Amino acid sequence: MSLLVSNVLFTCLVLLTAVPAVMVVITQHIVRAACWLLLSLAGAAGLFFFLGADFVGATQLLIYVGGTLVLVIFGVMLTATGPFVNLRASSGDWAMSVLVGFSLLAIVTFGIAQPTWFNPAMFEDSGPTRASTNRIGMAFLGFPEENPTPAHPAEKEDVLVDPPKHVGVGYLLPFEVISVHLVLVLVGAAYLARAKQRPKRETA
Amino acid sequence: MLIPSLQIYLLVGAVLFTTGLLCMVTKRNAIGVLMGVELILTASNINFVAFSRYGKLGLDGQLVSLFVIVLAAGEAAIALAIAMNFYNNFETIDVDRASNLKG
Amino acid sequence: MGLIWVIATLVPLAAFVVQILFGSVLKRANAYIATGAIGFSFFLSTMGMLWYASFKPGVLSPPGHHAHHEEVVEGAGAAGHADHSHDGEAGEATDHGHEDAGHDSEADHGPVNPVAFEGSISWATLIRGEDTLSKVLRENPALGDLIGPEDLREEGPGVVSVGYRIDNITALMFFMVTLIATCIHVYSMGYMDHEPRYGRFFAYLSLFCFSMLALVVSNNFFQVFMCWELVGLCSYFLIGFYYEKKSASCAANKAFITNRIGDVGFIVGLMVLFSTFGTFSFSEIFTPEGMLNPELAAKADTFWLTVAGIGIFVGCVGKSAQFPLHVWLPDAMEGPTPVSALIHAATMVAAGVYLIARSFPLFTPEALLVITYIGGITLFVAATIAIVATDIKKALAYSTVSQLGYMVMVLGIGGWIAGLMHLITHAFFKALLFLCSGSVIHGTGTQEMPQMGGLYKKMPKTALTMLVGVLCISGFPLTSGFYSKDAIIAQVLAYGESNPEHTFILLLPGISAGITAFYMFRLWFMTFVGTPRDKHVHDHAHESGDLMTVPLVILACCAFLAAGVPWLGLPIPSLESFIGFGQPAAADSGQFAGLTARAHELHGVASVVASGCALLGTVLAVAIYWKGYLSPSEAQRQFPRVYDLLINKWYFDEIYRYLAVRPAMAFGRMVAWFDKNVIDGALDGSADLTVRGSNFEGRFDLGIVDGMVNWIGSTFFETGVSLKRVQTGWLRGYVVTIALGAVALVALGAFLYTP
Amino acid sequence: MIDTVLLTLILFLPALGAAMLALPFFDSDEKSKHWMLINTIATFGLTLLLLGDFLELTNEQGFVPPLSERALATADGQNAPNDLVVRVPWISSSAFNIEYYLGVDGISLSLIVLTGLISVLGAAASFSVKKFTRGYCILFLLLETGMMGVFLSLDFFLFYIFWEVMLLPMYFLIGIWGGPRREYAAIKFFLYTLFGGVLMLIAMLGFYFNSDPNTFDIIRLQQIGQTTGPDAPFSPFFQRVMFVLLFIGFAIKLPAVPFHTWLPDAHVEAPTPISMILAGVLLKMGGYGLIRIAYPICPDGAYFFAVPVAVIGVVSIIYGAFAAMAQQDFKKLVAYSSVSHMGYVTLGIAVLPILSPVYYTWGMAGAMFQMIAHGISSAGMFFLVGVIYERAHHRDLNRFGGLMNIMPVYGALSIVIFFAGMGLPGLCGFPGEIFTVLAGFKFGAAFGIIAAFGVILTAGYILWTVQRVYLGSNKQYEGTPDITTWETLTVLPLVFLSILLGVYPDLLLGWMAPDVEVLVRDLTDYGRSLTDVVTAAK
Repeated sequence: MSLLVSNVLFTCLVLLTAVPAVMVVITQHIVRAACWLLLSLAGAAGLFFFLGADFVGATQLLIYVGGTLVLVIFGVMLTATGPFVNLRASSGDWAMSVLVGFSLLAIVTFGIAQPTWFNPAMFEDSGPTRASTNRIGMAFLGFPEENPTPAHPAEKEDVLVDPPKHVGVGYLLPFEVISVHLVLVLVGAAYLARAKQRPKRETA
Repeated sequence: MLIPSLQIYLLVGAVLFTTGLLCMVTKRNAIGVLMGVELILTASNINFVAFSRYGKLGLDGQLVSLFVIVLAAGEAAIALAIAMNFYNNFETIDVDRASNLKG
Repeated sequence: MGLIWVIATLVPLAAFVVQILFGSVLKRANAYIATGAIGFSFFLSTMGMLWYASFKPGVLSPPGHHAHHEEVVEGAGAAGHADHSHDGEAGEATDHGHEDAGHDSEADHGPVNPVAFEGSISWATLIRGEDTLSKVLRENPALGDLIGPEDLREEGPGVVSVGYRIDNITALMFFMVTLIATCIHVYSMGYMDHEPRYGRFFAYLSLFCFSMLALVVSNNFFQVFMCWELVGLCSYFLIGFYYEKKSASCAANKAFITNRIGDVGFIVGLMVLFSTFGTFSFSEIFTPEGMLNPELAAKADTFWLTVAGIGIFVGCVGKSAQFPLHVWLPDAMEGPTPVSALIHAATMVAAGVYLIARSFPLFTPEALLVITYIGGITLFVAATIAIVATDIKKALAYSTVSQLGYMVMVLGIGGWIAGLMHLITHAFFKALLFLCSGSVIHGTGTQEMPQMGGLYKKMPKTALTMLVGVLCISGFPLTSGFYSKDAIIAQVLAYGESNPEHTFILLLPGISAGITAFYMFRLWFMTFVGTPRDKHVHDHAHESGDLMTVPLVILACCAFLAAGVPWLGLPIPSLESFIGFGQPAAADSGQFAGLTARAHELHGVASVVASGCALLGTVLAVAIYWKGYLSPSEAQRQFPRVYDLLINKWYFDEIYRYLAVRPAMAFGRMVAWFDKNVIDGALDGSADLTVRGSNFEGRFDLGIVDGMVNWIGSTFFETGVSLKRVQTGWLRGYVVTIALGAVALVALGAFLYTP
Repeated sequence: MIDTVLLTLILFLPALGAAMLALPFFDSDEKSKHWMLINTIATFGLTLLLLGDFLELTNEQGFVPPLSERALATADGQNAPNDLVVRVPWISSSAFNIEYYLGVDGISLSLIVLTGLISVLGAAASFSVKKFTRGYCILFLLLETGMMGVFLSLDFFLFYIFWEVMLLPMYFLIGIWGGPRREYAAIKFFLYTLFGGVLMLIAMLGFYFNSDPNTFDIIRLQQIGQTTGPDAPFSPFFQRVMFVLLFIGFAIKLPAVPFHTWLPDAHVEAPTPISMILAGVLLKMGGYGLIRIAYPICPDGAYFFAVPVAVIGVVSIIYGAFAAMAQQDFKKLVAYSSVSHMGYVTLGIAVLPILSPVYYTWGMAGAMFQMIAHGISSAGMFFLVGVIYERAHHRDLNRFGGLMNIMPVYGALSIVIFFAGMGLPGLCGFPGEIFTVLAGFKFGAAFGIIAAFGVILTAGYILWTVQRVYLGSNKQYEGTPDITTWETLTVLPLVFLSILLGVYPDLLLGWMAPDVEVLVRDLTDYGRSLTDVVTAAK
């Protein structure tokens, strides 16, 4: 992939991520906002790919775009009745939030523009870490990469390595906890979302 | 033409974050707010992954972004469930009217 | 042998105790106990007197040998030390010592100093045992310089003792008191017969007898003072005997308080003696021959000696009813008449004179001059008031005051013998007169002379015995009063010769002798002769019973013969010689040197003067009150001012009321007011202030301290309340806020960040 | 009986009795009262026993060894047998040096016996109490322990504790069983005494921290105070300041004139037995404190302030007498007479610059005698007033009269007691008065003479009172019952003692005077060394 192609692609991806995000904010129609969000999240996934985080990008597409967003759209559909489709904030709110948002953006941008970021020693491009699921799984188990900064990571990919000697604290346990948590959350969400008799308004 | 670099990623993250924030603030619809949250989470994910590539974070950045994605899914599920309940109970989805718990 | 007198003194006390304790059982038998007791005392004192007189022939030497002796033989009392033993035995041992000494000095040198028996027991021991240092000093006075400066030397009375000292005037006084008291006890059994508090009366009499006798026998000033107060107490009880009557209780109070005023003087005298001499004992203060102990005199300056003398004299002024404290005695006539006779005529009031005689060497010339003037004023003032008195007892009371004035005055001019002689004779005839007046009162039921008259036929015994008394007091020849008054006038003449500057005061005895005769005869005439002025009283009148008349007769004899029988020329000592035997040297030395002898030479002139004055007064009385040549009411009209002055008793009572009594009461009220309002007021005020302060503090507490705490609390609360508004429930607002916070935080960091 | 037990028993028997009154056995008023009486009688018996023991201490010279000698012979923590000094460490941890330290000499012994006697009589007089009898009895017995403690203690701290212990029962006894204005009187009494107590506390701490080693031992403090010379631990200035504090503290109790106004109120409102205790014992604590503490520990202050103190004494005499003369209330009159009589005590104690032990002994012994005599006569007077108050239900002097005929026995007893109060020779009031006046004259002629004038005023108000109450005739109280046998028995010991002490004062002086003499000698020795210093300086 030539540099130009990659640059053009990158630019497209950036725009694909940023512009729909802005559109999510701007649009007043909640369904449209959901659609714009879909685009933005997909753009983000593209960026992940571009960064070489294939697994993350795939997960992003699968879970976010495929799962979460569908869920959101379901929610939109369930609630987007009549007046609630176009709930507008007052212009004062707008003014204030834009002010705050932009100042935040300005600050962050200012931070990003700090010269520290250009220190290549600190933030050199370590190349795309085409982490296969194997490696990620090993990382979860706490087996670090042999070479933290692989000069040629491609050579080593898809090779089952011997278990490294040093075993650090991996992410497996958090992952398990989160998984169980996720299951519970989903069960809870199912429970909450379960259709039930609307309780009578208690007067007095 | 943009050349991929850490700053661009971070900038995209910043834009996403800001839009997410604005989305949370300006949307009166509870689901709109939820969308803002998603945007913010995505912004952080972009940052994590970007730092995973640039810098010495290695795979850890990607792993954390995985967590975030999973948690975002759970959060979305719960939030939607709450939103549904809210809608069922108050017959509205306007977060401005969800002020029963104020002091 | 002194024990005789001690027992004789204590018998009435025992009688008193028995009567008080068993009075409710004994009832009227009290009288027998009291009379028996005093009778026994009288018996003992007679024995003692005889013994005293017999064992020393010098006492019995007839008068006339009154040559003045330069050489003074030291009497047995020379040792004169206080015996600190705690029982009577040691005292008796001393007596034996005296006895021997007495026999040793039996050499017939004419009058020598009296034998004195002494003994004492400690009454209050402050320094246990004798302080070694003072003992050494007492034995070796020369060591004083070695031991330390004078003012730091340890000396002073460590012991106050009570004791007896018997010398001739003690013996004489004792005899006189017991004799008269016995008569009066017997008389009282008749006079008080119908009284409800019959028993108690005799109990008081017994107590009085004890106190009086103890006063007479005492050997130191302190004991004299104690008895002084005790006789005053008895006097108080007996004056207030009819205490249901307001006048009686008032009179009793007046007597006691007036006496106490005198007693303050006495206390001052005691204080001076105490602090300058360090002793109260007669035998230490006076030398045996009757001078002030030169050792002690050297320690005291004249001023304090004069103060001591005048102080003690003020005590006498109170007790002997001298001007200006004489006002209580006439009021004291509220008491039963026997009391008036015993206490307020014969004994207690004479105690003042006795004390002056006793402490004669102590008096400085200045003090003696004061005594003379007080006595002179008293005798005249009282005599003048007696002229117009209509109450028979009050007339006698003023007469008593006047006669006491005689004694005091003559003592002041060195007439030691004359004063004491008059004391004895007066005691008898005044007791007689009072008892007679009592008999009259008993027979008639009234004291007012204008209601009497012509009682001679109704009560002849009373009238005759009283006539003896009147003759005696007026100083008619051959009576005892003649001798004593003659001695007084002689002394006055002798003194006047050498001290012409005091002539004025010396005229008064002569004038008053006339006045005395006048008012006494006036009294007798108004009572017994003439026509009855009050029919009812006259009809009611009757002669008293034997219980009363027998003592009258005895007393009449005694009164007549009290001065002895010098006119018979028998070799029996007269009263004068007996007393003269004990005359202190001080009365015959110094300014009085040779005065006694000179007085003797003037006896002839004096008797003429005295008799002349008395005769004049008598004639006047006869002319006015018997024959009626002159009308007393006419005299009243002639001299209204004088009459007013006299009938109001020279306005003494009024003066005292306005100058002393009322201011004292007012001051008392002022003090009470001060106490209640100023001191307590200040206190309550400060308490109030404290309360206010506390209130303020409370408010401070509430407002500031508590307020602070509350303020903090409420601030948090209100912050919470105001912050509650922050909690809007406006979800989007929160987000804005969070973002804003982040922005602000970064902005702050950027602001603070200094690379 | 060994002395430790005896002294402790005297001190705590009443308190023990009070504690036992809390038992359910004492359910009736009668039982409580009888128990109180039995208890006080037992205590009084013990004090008599103590007196006997004391007299047995007499050595071959015929003296009881002075207290200081006996106290110093008693080593810390171990007692010499039967020397009537008890000394046990109490709060000795971290060098506080507080001891349970009791002892008697002639001075305190006479007051202890007096306390015992007056307590018995007070208990006997309490039989008319109706309200909360059991509480009354408990407080009464506690009060007795407090009084005994004050007179027995030789440790200043202990002394102070008992001083305050006595205060509280008194407060309640006046405040609950008193007359109509009882609360005012009780609070006044309490505050006055507390104020004095605080001053005393300051002085106590002053002594404690200036002594080396720090001690509350009164005997030791006396010795320190009487040390002369430039390196004496208690400097003259210190002594003077402490003297003023102590004097005010004790003068309030005495009471001397500017501090006396609690007395009339307290007396008027207090019930009869409490008045008896108050006049008979409590006032003596002031005098005792002066004699035992203020004067021996601060002799320099005593010399320095002799004239002002004597002036206070004389003013008290005259002022009290005048105030008494103006009273309408019988009890108030007696109360003011107490002020007047206690003035003699102040005067007698004040006259130490005479520098002659012989003469000063007259003053001091006179003061002591006056305290005892006043304890007897004033207790009697208050009791007699109480007797008539119970019958007439008022105390207005002007409304009485003629009681002598109506109640002859009562009248006769009253006359004796009142005349004893008047200071008549032959009765107990006389010796103390005359001794102090004589010593006062030696000190300064004016003091003696003015004090002697008090004699007239005393006679004035007493006689006037006697006249208004007993003499004359009165129909109003015709048929009033005479004094009962019980009441007669109560007052008879006082009458008897009045006469006995008046007739033969040596009876009391016999055991009291030697110790007074020792004290006086110490003080005059100190004074002489002062004058030596002065003359040397010249």
